Amino acid sequence: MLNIQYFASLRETLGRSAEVLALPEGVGTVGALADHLASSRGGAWPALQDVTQVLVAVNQTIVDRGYPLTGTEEVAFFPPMTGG
Amino acid sequence: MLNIQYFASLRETLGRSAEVLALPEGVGTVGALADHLASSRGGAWPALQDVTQVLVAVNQTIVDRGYPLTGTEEVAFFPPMTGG
Amino acid sequence: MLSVQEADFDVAALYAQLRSAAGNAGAIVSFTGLVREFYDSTEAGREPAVQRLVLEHYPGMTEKALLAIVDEARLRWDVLAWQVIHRVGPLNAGDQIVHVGIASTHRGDAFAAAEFIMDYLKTRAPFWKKQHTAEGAEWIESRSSDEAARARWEKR
Amino acid sequence: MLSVQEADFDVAALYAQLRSAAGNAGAIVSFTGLVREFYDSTEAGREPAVQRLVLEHYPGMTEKALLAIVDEARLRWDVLAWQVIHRVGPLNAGDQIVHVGIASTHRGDAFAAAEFIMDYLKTRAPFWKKQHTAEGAEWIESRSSDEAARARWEKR
Repeated sequence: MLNIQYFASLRETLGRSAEVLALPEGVGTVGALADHLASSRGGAWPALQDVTQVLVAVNQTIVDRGYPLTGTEEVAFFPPMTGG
Repeated sequence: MLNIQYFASLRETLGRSAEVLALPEGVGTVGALADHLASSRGGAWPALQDVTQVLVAVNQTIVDRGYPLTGTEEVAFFPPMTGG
Repeated sequence: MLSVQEADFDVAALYAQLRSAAGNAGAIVSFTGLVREFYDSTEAGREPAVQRLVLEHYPGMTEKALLAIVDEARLRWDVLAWQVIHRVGPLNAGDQIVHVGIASTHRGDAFAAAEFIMDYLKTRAPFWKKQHTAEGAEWIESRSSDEAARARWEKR
Repeated sequence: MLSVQEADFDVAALYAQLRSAAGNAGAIVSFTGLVREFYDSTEAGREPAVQRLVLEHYPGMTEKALLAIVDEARLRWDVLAWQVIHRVGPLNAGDQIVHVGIASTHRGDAFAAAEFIMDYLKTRAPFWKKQHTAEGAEWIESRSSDEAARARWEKR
């Protein structure tokens, strides 16, 4: 199963902080997962597709949208970071 | 009168830390003062003429050898600085 | 020494620890970030008074990202001892928010490593700030100047 | 705050003072220099153990030169509060020798001002170090790397 997490403004926009999800049929990359959530859920979810405003980490390392998923990863979506 | 000071290794080389001196006849610049002390005293005093190893300050500001003297200045000779 | 914590930190104690751990260091550089009363807004002319700042982070990844930044700094420069402390949760204006301490043989390395860590921390470690003012709450947007500060280290 | 003094200084108290004087600062950078046990010799391969270091200075000019360096830093960067402390007289290995503290609105200015002051202090303020080792006493020679560190600020 995928363990998906949402942080900060994105968490508020989506109204969700985390979920556990089976890898959807035909989804093989991080970008495809974002597309799937956007199209299947509608509402605020297309926000995930904005590559400049939403970063993705797989197993706690930032990755590109082409990064492959096998269905057992921790996937996190979040806005650009503002620490320090 | 000139108030002349010598610091650090130069003070030890010359065996003198300070002296008060009337501006010698014909001496109008810092460089001419160094030349005068070197030629009139001999011994270790030609060390003053080494422009890379001896810096000069007039009234507590570093100056070039061409800086003019009127006879009332505080003149300091010292090696490159090694603070911090 | 790495810590992501809600509690405040004691810069005096951190300096004493770093000096003690540093061995034969010649240089100690420390950076401390404070919550400013007025926060630069991305909208020109608006500088709402910050009454409170809340720091969110990504537990686990935050520590991992910070350690990766420190490791990169240690590859580039001579680092004899180091400290990275970052607070999370609610903070008020004037509060200490982040601390980086570096001990090195030479001052150039200590300055570079500390500044490098801060520049990467700002843009590569998963922290997010939300400011609460009289006008309401809003997430602070990332700043291009922070990304530019980080990017200049790539050229070396 | 400028001080040339024989006495040791308390970095904890200096940080507290700087934070208090800094107003709405977002960044505090501090540099502390320590006497290293082994000092780089200008002769390759020789690194005599420093047992004692004696710092000589030029009273009056030293303070004047340090203030000029700080003034230049304040022209170049946003400096909300500053401290420069330099010790003179006898020092032992591990002792604190110099401290520069800078409070600024932004971290880039705080880092730059502190490093600028240190680089100029090393080569433009009248201090001289004599080291005393088992082999005897010798004046420390100026290092071209220190002059190079200072010179790079001219290009900006």
